[in-house]
Amino acid sequence: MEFIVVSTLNGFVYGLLLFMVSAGLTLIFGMMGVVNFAHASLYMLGAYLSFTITRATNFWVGLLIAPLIVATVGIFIERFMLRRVHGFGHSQQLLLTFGIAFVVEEVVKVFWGNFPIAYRPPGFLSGAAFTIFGTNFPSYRVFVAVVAILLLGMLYLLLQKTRIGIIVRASVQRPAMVSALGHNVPLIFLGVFGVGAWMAGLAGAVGGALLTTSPTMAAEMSVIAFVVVVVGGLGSLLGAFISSLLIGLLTSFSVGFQVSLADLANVFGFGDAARRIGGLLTLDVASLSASLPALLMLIVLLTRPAGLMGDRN
Amino acid sequence: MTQAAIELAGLKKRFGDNEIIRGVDLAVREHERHALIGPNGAGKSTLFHLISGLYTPSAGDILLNGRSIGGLPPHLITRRGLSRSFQITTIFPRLSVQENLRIAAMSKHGRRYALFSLARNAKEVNRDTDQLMELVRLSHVRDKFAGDLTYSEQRALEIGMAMGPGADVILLDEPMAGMSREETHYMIDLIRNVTVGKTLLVVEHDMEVVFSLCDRISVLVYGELIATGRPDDIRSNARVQEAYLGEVVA
Amino acid sequence: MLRLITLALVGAVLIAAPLFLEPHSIGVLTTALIAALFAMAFNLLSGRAGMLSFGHAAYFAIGGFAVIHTMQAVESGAIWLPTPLVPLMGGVAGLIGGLGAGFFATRRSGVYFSMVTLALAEMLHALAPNLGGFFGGEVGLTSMRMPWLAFDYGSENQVYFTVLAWTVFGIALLYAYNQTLFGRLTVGLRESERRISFLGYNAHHTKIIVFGVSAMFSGIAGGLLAFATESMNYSMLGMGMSASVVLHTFVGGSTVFLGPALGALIFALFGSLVSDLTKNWLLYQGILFVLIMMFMGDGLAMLWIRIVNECRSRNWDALRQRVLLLIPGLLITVGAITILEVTSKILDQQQYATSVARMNAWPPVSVFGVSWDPTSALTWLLPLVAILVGIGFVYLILARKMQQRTGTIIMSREPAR
Amino acid sequence: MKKFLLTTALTAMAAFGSSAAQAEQLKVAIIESFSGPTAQTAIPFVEGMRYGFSKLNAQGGFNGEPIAVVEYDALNQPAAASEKLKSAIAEGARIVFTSTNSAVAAQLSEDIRKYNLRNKGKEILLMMAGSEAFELVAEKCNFWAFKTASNPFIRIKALVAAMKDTGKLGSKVYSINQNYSYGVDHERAQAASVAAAGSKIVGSTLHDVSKIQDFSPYIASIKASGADTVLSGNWGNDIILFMRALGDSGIKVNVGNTSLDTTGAVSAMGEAALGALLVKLYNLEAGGEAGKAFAEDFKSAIGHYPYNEEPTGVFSTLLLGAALKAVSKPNAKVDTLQIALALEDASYETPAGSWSIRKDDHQVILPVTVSEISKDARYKVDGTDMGFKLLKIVSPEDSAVPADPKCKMQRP
Repeated sequence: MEFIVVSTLNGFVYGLLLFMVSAGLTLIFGMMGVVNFAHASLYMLGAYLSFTITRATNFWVGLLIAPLIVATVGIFIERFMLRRVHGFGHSQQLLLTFGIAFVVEEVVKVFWGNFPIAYRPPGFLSGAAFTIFGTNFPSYRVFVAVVAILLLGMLYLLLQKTRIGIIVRASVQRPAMVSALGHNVPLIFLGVFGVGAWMAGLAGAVGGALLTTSPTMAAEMSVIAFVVVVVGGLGSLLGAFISSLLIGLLTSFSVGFQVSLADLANVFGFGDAARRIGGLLTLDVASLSASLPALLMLIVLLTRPAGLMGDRN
Repeated sequence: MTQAAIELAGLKKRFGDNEIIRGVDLAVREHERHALIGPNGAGKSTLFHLISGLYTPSAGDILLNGRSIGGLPPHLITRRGLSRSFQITTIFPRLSVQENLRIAAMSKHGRRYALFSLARNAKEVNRDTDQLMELVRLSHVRDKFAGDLTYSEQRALEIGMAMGPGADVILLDEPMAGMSREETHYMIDLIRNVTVGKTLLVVEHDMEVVFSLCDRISVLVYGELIATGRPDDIRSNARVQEAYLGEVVA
Repeated sequence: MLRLITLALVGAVLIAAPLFLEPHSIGVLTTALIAALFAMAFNLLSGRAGMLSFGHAAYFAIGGFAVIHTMQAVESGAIWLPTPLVPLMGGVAGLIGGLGAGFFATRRSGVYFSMVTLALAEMLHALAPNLGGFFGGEVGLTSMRMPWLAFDYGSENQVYFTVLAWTVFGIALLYAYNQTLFGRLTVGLRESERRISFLGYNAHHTKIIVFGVSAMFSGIAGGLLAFATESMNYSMLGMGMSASVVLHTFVGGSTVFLGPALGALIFALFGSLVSDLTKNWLLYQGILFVLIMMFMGDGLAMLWIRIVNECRSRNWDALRQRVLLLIPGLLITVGAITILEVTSKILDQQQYATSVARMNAWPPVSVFGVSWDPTSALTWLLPLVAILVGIGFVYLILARKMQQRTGTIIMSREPAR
Repeated sequence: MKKFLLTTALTAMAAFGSSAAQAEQLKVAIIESFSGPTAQTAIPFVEGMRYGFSKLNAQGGFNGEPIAVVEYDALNQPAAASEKLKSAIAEGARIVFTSTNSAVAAQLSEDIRKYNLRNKGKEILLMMAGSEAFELVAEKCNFWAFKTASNPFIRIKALVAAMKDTGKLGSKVYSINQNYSYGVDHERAQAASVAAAGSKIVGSTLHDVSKIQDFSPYIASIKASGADTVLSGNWGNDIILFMRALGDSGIKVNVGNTSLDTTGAVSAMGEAALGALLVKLYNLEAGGEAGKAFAEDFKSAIGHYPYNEEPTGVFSTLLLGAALKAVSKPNAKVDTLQIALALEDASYETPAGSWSIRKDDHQVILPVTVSEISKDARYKVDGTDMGFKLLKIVSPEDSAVPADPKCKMQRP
C-alpha cells in the first residue's frame, strides 16, 4: 500500500513535468509537421538560464525571466532557421533541429562547464510538504505539480475558450484551410513555437532543480519526450497528457518489481533452465526501467500506430 | 453477354457511424469504357479506393474477372490485373520520365526483387518503357525530371504509369482535373488510344468528356447507384436530372 | 570524363598515401574510410529510399561484434577463415539484424520510422551492458588479427590496404546496386510509397530488403572497425555513433552518390585534426552542420557539382560571386572562432578560474597565437566588427544576386507526409 | 587537446634542442577524455599527473633528461583512444597514462599488448591511474599494464570494514548499483563484504546507467525493505540524484559510496549529503604534517587543493618515478622492460601509507581512506561549508583482496 501511494505520487509529479516538455513538442508537430529535435535543448536552456538568473537575483525572477529568454530563442529558431528551410521539406527541418540540439549542448558546455551544476530548490521550498507512511513528501515536488497543473489549466483555457485557440486547433487539423481563410498561418506558427519553447523553458526552470541540471539532460529528456508524444499520438495534447502520466507512473512503479522472465518461467517449472540460459531472461524489470518507455513506444507503434489519441498516421 | 470485368455486389463502406457507400451493385463489362459520375461527396473516390484496395469494404464483395479481390492489399490487386491513376498526381517527381515509366513497366514483367539485374540490360523492361513513353507521347522529355514537366505532361505520365503494370482493367480518377479545354481534347484522344482493348472505369466531372469517351455511365448519389446505362439514357433519366439539379448537365 | 579523372586521382592518392603519410595518419585515414563506407550504407536507406534512420549505429555495432567474435574464434583455432575475409561476417550479422529490425521499423513511414529506429537502437544500447556475454561489458571484447599468407596484419599499412579494398569494394557494390532494377525501385520508395504499392510491388517487403542491404553494408563497416582496432565496445551502440553518421551523410550531401563518403572523410579528418587544437571541436562540427543545412541543404558534394557546372558553362558571374563570398565568410569565421575560443578559455573552470583566483587578475588568453586581454574592449569589439562587416558584405553581394534572378528552386519540395 | 605542459615540455624541448644526441629522452603520453561527459572526472587525474611529472623533472627527470609529457584527447571513445595511441607511439611515447574510462583503458591495454608482441624491443608501458574496472586485473591482466587504481572489491571491503568499526554499518543493508559490469562487481563486492561483517543484504537493485531522472521510486523501495544502510557504487548524476531523492524523503539511513567527491557533486547534493560516507584512495586530512605539506604544495603549483582524484594521479606518477629512479642511468637508452620490472618492485610512501605493485596481477596495493561528508572537515569543497572528514585509513594489508585466478599473465 505504502509503495503504491508513494509511487503514484512520484509518478504523477514526474509525469506532469514530462507533459510540460512534450506539450510544446506535440503542438508544434501537429501544426507544422516538424519533429523538433531541439525541443529538449530548450528545456535544458531553461534550467541553465534560470540557475544563473537565480544566482544573481532570486528564484522567482529566474522562474519568470528564464522561460521568456527561452521563448525568444525558440522564436528565433523558427523565424530565422526553420522557416528558411521550410520549402525543402520535413526531413530537412528535422535535420536542422537535430543540428541545433547538437550545438546547444556544446554551447552549454562552453558556458557552464561539462558537469552538473548546483541548481537546487530555493530554501523556502526545500522542506517537507507532508509526511506519508513516515516518508517526507518534499514541498518542491508539490510546487512542481502545482506549476504544471496551472500551466495545463492555462493551456486548456487558451485553446478551448479563446479565438486564437480555435484558430490554432484548426491549424493543427487543416493548416492549408486556415491559411485560405485569411489567417496569418506563419504568425500562428511563430506564436505556437514561442509558447512551446516557453513551456519547455518553464519546465527546465522548475525541473532543473528537481532533477539534475547537466549538459546531458537534453538528450535524456529528448528520448522520453519523443516517447510521450508518439505514445500519445503525434499532435494530440490530450494524448500527450495521458501518456506523460502513464510513463511517469510506469517508470515509478517498474523499479519496485524485481521480477525477471526467469522468475516467470519458474511458475511453469522452467526457472532453472531459464537461469542457465541467462542473458535477457535473468534481468529483472527494475533494472530495465529506463528502457521500458522505449518498449512501450514500440508496442504502441506496432499495435496502434497513430498513438493512443492520434487520428492519423 | 460478355463477362463482367469488375463486379460490385452489395458493397458498403463505413467510417465510424458514417456510411459513405451504402450498398452498391455494379457490373463493368469487359472492354467497355465506363464512367462513374455524381455530385461532390457522392463517394466516387471512396468507391475507387475500395476497388483498388486502399480501403477494405465494410460489407459486400468486389470481383475482378470473376474472382474476389475485396480486402486484398493494393499490390495484390494490381498483380491480378487492375491498375489505377490518382486524382492528385502521384508520380516520382525527382526521377526522370523514363525512370518513372520503367518502374511501372518492371512490374509487368514481375521484376519486383531484381537485385541482380542491371537496369540497362533489362531488354524487355526497357522496350516496354519506350512503348509506354510513345503511347503517352512523352518521348521528347524522357530525361526530364517528372517534377519539372508541365501539368498536362504530368497527367499524361500519371496515366502512363497506370498502364505500366499491363493490367487489363484500368481505373482513372479524374484524369482531366484542372485542364484547359484544348488539353482536355488532347487527353481524351490519348486515353482512347491507350485503353484500346482494355476495360476502363473513369471518374470524371467533365460531362463532355464522359459523353464522348464512354460506352456506359453509372451515377452515384450519396453512396448509392441511382442509374446505369448508355449516355443517352442517362441524359434523359429523371432521377439523374433531379440529383444534378443546379449542376451542369450538358 | 572529368568524373573518371577525379576518381582516378582520388584512387591514386589513397593508394599512395602510405608513401607520404606517417603511420598514425594512416590510422586516421583508416577510420575515415570506415566512416565513409558507413555513411554510404546509411545513405542507401536515408537518401535513396527516403527512410531517415536515427539508430543506424545498432547495425554498425552488430557487425563489429560479429567480427570480433569471429576473430576470437579464428584466434583460438575454433574456425578457419582467411583474415582479410573476416569483415564479411559483419555484413552477414548486419543483414540478419537489419532484416529483423527492418521488419518492425518499415511498417511505418516518415517521422514514425525515424522514431522506431531511434527506440530500437536505444533499447539495444540500454540492454547491451546487461548482456555481457555477447557485448563484453564495460571493457569490451578484444582479439588479434591472425597472420595470413605473407601478411602478418601487424602493420598499419596492411590494415589500411585491407580496409581500403573493402571500402572500395563496398562502395562499388552499392553503386552497382543503384544500377539494378531493384535499385531504381528503391528510389521510387522515397518519391511515393503509395504509387509503388499501386504498381504491384509489396512496399513493406521492398523496404525490409532495402533496410537489410543498408544494415549489411553498415555491418561490414562496423566489422572493419573491429578488424582495424581489434576490439569492440558497447559504447559503439550509443546515440553519438548514430548521430555522427547522420551528420556525415548530410554534410556531404545525400543526393550525390559519393556525397556521404565525402562528408565522412571531411568530418573524420576534421575531428582528428581539430580535436587536437581545441576542445570545442564538437561545437564547430555542429555549427558547420547547421550552416550547411540552412544555406546549402543538399550538401558539399552538390556545391562542388555546381561549381564544376559553372566552370563548364563559363558562368563567370556566379563563380566571381562565390569567390567574393569567401572573403566575408573568412571574416565571420575568424571573428566567431575568436570570440568562442576566448570565451571558452575564460569560462574553463578548471584552468582559468584557478589562475584568476591565484593572481587576482584576468590574464590574457592565447588564440591564433595572439594573446587577447579579456578585460580590454578591443578583444570583444574586434571580432564582433569582423563578424558584422562580414555579414554586411554577404548582404551586399546577395542583394545584387537577388536582382539578377528571381530565385531558383534548388531542391524540389518533398511530397507531403 | 594536445597540449604541451608549460613547465615540463618547454624545458624538455630546450633540452632536446641542445643535448639531443647523447641520451634518449623518455616521452610520456597522457591519453584521456578532455571532451565528452567524463571530462570532469578526467581533469583532476591529469592535474595530478602534471604535478607529479613536474616533481620528477625537478628531481632530474630520467636518464639525465627531463621527461616530456604530451596530452591526447581520447574523446571518451575506445576507438579514438586507439587512434591517439598510434599518434603517441609515432611521436615517440614509451609510457602511456590513462585514467577515468575503463573501456579506454582496456582498449589501450590490449593495443599495447599487441603492439609489444609485434614490436620487440620497442615496448610500451601503460599506467592505468583510476580505471576501476576489475576485469583489468582479471581476464584482461597484462604484463605491460599497471593498475594504480583500486577496484570495487578493494573499496567496498575497506568501506564495510570501516563502517563496521565506527558503528555505521547497520544490520540491514540495501545495495543499489548501476547495471553494467562495474555496478555488478560492486553488487557482488557489497554482498560478500556485508556477509563477512555479519549483516544482511535486504534488497539489491541494478538500474540503467545515467538514465534515471527520478530516484524516488528506488527510495520507496529501500524504505519498504526496511534497510538502515545503503551501499552504492554509483557515480556521476546517478549518485547526485540518488542522494537528493534520499534527502527529500527524510528517511534516515547510512550511505556508503565511492564517488561523492566528483567536482560539483557536494554542492549539487547540498545538505542531503551530510553524513554520507565516501571511500576513496586518499583524503587530504590524512598523514598529519606530511599530508598538510602535500596539500599546500599542490595548491601552490596547480592552484587548488587536490580534493578529488588528483592524489591518485600524483601517487601513480611518483610510484612510476620510484621505478624510474631505480633504473635511471645517464645517457642510456629507454628500456621499458627494465622499467616494468623495476615497477614490480617499487614502492612509494604517500602521507596515508605505502603504494606498491603486486606482481601477480599488477594491481596496486594501497591504503584506502573512508571519510564522512561533514561541516567539520578541514578542507571545504565546491564552495560549500562541507567537506570530507577523515574517518579511518584502512591499511594496504587490510584493504587488499586476493589476485583473481582468471589473471594469467604472460611475462616476456
